[in-house]
Amino acid sequence: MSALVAVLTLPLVAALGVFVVPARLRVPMALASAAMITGAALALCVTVARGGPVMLMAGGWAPPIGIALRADGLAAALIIMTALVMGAVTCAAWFEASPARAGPRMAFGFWPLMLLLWGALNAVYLSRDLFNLYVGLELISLAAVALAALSGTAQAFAAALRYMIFALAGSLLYLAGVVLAYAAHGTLDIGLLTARTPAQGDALALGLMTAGLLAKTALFPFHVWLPPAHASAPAPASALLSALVPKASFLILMRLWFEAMPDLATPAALLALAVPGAAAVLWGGVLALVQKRLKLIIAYSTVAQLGYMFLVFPLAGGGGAAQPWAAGAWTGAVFHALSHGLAKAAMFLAAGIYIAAVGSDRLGDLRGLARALPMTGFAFALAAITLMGLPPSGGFTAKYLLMTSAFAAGQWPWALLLAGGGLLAAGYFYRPMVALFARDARVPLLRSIPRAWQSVPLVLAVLSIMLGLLSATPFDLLQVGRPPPASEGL
Amino acid sequence: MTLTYYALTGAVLVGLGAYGLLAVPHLIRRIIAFNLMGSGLFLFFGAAGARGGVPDAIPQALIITGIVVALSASALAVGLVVALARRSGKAFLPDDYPADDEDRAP
Amino acid sequence: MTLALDLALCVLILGVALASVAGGGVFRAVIFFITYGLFVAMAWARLGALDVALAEAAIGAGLTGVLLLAALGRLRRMNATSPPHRTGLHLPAAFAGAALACALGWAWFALPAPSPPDLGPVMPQSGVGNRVTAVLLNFRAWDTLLESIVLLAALLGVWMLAQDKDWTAPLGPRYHAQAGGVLASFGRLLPPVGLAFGVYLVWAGADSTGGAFQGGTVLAAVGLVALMSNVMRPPRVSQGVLRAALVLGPAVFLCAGLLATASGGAFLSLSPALAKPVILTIEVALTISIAVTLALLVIGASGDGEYAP
Amino acid sequence: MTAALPVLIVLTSLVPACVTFFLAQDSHRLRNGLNLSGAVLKLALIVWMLFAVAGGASYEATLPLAPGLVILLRVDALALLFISLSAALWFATTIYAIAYFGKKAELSRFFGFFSLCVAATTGLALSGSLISFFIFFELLTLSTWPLVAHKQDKPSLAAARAYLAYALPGSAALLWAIIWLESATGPVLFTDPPDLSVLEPGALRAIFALFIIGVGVKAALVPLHGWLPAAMAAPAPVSALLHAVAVVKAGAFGVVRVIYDVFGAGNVVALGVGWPLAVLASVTILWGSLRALQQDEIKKRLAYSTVSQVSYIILGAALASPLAMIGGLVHLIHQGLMKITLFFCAGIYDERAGVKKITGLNGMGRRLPWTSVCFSLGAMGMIGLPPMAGFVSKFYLGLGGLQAGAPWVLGVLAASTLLNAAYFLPLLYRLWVLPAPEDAKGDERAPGLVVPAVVTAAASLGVGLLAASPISPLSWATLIVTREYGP
Repeated sequence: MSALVAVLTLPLVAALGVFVVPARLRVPMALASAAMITGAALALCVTVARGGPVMLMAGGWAPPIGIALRADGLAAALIIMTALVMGAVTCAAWFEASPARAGPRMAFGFWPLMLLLWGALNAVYLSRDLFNLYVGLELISLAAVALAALSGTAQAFAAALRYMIFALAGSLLYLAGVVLAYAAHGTLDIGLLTARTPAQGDALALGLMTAGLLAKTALFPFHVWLPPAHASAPAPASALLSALVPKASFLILMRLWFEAMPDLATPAALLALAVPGAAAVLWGGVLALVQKRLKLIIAYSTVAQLGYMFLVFPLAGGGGAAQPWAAGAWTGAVFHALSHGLAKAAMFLAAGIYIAAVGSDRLGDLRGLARALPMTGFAFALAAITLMGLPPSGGFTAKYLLMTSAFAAGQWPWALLLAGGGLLAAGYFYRPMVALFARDARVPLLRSIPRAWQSVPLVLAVLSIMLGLLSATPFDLLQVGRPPPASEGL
Repeated sequence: MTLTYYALTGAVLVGLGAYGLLAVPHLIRRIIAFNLMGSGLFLFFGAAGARGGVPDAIPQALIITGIVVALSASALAVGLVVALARRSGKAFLPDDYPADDEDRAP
Repeated sequence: MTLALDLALCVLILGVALASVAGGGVFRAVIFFITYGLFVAMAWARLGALDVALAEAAIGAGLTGVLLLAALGRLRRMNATSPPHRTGLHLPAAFAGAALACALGWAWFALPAPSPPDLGPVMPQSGVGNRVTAVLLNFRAWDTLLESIVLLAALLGVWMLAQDKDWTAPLGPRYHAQAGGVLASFGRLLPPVGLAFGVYLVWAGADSTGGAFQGGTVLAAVGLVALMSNVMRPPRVSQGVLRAALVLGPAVFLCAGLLATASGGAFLSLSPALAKPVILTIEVALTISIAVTLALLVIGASGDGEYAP
Repeated sequence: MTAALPVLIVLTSLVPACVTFFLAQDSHRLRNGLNLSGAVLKLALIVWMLFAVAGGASYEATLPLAPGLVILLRVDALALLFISLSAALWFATTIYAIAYFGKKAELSRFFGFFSLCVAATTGLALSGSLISFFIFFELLTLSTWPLVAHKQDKPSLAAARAYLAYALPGSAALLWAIIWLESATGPVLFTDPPDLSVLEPGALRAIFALFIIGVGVKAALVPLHGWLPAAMAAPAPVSALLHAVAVVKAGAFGVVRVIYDVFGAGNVVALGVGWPLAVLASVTILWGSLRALQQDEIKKRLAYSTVSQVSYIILGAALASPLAMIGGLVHLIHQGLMKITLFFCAGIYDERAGVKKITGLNGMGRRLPWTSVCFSLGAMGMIGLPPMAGFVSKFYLGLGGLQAGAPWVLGVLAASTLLNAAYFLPLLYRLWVLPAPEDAKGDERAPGLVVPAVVTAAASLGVGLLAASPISPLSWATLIVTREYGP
């Protein structure tokens, strides 16, 4: 069985499995399947890195009749990042979603939801079919909304509903674009659309799909649903929502603008994508500065960090795609997505440990916790370093690549934004750090936190740093099957 | 000409649904609006697929899939509305999320 | 003449749609929406898409309508307050809606000549005669597999909305049908008829109109009536058989796909010789899961009955 | 071996750092043994390399991260000058710190970050390219912050915040400058100065200014010096680290690298950016001294003295004449030795006699004689009395000023010497002349504190007395200038 099919189906099989099996088998099964899927993801990465992109025609039918799936370097990198985050979340949830701590409801439902999300994410990373992507996105949205509502408070329900309204509106806008594309070209395949005869309605189709995906990616000003939804979910769920879910819709945006319809990427359109990104960096950063709860700070930081990714459009898209710097910008944006995923998951899992330890995530209640839980404090600090883009971390590599491209492209204001955004990040992560490392009276912990649990966020945070120290390997992986117009450079 | 009627009806339904999804406060109505928007879009798609004389089977299959997906989403949304109402007594969204409420984190 | 008929149907559709968005009263809005669904089903029939018409009538109008009515009933019983004021978004929302409608309208006239992929040459290998079924279960089986999992995800999401204290309670509200009343008799009469109709839809779907989703919906309706008339007891999440029934369809579908891979073919591929029996097996399994899932989606999470009269 | 050696030198402090983080608080012997053996090993490796490099050997190691983003470690004479200083002082400070902290809590964290700081400094010194310089520069910032905040009381936390508030924008400016420059010239290696003609002179001046802002924060160049006096809230070993071993030195070292290996002395003169920097350095020298005069806390006075003294190095680099450069480079060593002696002594006065203010020093010479002798030697060196180390630096700087056609430098040096005398001599007067108060107490029964101070004081005396010998820092600085930047 090829690694591609395994990556695609194992999470779904596992989700059905944990749904059916009796309670005592649930966690062993989830752990075993997480290990197997991670192994399959690794195998897929190796295959892609060695032998180039892997194609699969589902059902043996080639487009336009069937659905094509393709693992290129970008998909493989996101799949392995997802596997690492999911693996860590599985370990954390082993402690946090146990029946004794979280009740039988969460102990039942978290596992299948997590695995369904995993399967849906992998399906979206791999799919080359616009409608199939829609179904995958809907599966992601439903699982994500359910995860956001999992804690069962009125706030969580309200936040999940608001999330759902944005997600539904976004899906339908995306679908409207898909409908127009099919009606005009008789195909849904990204590869076939690249070679289409341009039609009048293409710009509208691309615009509608983009608008829908922006709402799902929570790009400013569509970000309002994100912080409450991410902050009111249980911590392992927040980690999944913040680290992984927005990346899926962003990936589709990249596929559309770089692969399906690169001919429509005019400078003005690309700028229109990046300007809200810049606004997100600043506005998300400013709002993160004034929050009083740790999870809200982390969630607003997600709003800000997602903004950076959109710099890829003016720096590597359209006519600029053939320029030497485009490869750097393209890779830099993906590097940012990867390192943000690892670091943000580490942060939310750390927040989950604090909430388990003191029952609150208000900064005032976290004072001095680094002394009682030093590994967690260290993990939080390392993750913050990545998110600030300080060396030597994956975030720094991303920032370096993007800044270099910005200068090379003569678009230096983006470099200014990257530098300023890093300082804002330093500002908003400074407050929780000071609270954690304060020398106040010893806080009595509600429960002791096993060392194994404490080490979970640390492993993720160290991985986000290692991504910077060992960035040559992922860099080479990302070049596999990079969209043709952008591969002229470097 | 017939197809144009249905396509334009679909287009208007999409607009109407989008308006409802954004502006109507009662959450059950928002779910209705979402369904209108979806089915309007499908109508447009169906009309477009029927242009070749013989109806194209692919749009039909996609629409059936879309209808089922829309039902799944509606069901979860309805469940959330009922759950929210049970917890807060409201069938609408409080205007703004209280960023710094007194509730402890979950 | 037919043109006038189509025009009238379109006007009706738009009228009830408008009424359900902007008319007074949420209950009336739901009724308008169900009516709307029936009109749209007629429109699909006019467009020559009978499979879609059936799906729209059964799922779009019927099941969604029941879902909304049930939700309204629950909201009423818990005395949920309606919004105190209108939101301030009306003007921008109206503008956005109008812009969207105009854009789509413009796009219709800007569409180039249709160039659909030609399914004719590949139909013989698909194993079924109905093109829509061939697309759903063979050419684009991966979509359908994911879609069946979407349904499961929605149900799981609904279940997770229960409160912790209610988790082990039976799903959905308690129904009290009067013994010997209309509902009780209906509940005894309908199931055999409905069951037969549902099974027929699945069977017919292979070569003419119908299929797993339409058939599953009919069966779900049968199940709901049986529940409401207390012919059946409401199930609990803890029942292993129930959960097994829910995953049966996707599981069989996945197994078929993986077996194809194991025997050297592409994932989800069907050899023309085996296509028909395999598709029928998948359809039967899917129908069972879809029927149970849809019925459970309507009755909601456990503990939703605590406010029932 | 040629690739492994620079990596090994970094690892001698990086490995103890990483291991120390995971040690239990009470495993003192293991922790101390680990750090001390790391320091000894590093010194040994450096001594070996000193001889090899003097004989013409070169060492290089690379770790590619992404295109254009390569960590390059390379040993040249300038790098060796800096790491010899920091390795030797790290050793002394480790002994001092072990004695200073005794068995207080949070020592694993302290020594972990302390060693990490030294690892960063070593990497920074050995960096062969701009981007690896930046990476270690940032690592230094991050590892210093927990040390400044170590006491976790209000002043320490405020100082730590001030440190970050200055350092992070500084880093942003530095990164900005690097990427701006490299986007035009390609990756900059120190062995291979970039071709600057591709950029407009205006852009080059702006880049130079950004570089100076970036490294100037660490070098405490006025007006970017505010964090340094605040940081005196940290424990004495940290002050030693900030003022002598690592941080401000890294800033000054960065200025030297930027002027000589990135822009090239000729370009700096041609662009006309050398003399404004020299003026700024002179202003810093005088301003630091004037502010030192007003302080009545010993450590604060020493901190402002550092602000002033470090700019000698920058002045030497900015004047861009060979003799001035020798003066600047040799002051890197001299100031380090003298200032660490002074901070060691200040720490002893505080720990052993409870004295923080200069008024408490009255009559201390008799009570704490070893400490007071060391302190006096350091202070006289700072003033620049012949034949102390400070005199050698100032002598070369003065000659360099004349060589560069800037005789006003002599005036600056004279004024600074007078001011130095004005803020140090009263201390010596109190130590040795004024009588001790009735209730004075204090002793020196802490060899772990006193011995390092004596050793560094002796060294600072030695490098002045033996300046003419072939193994002195002066000879090494001359070698650097003639070999690498000479005509």
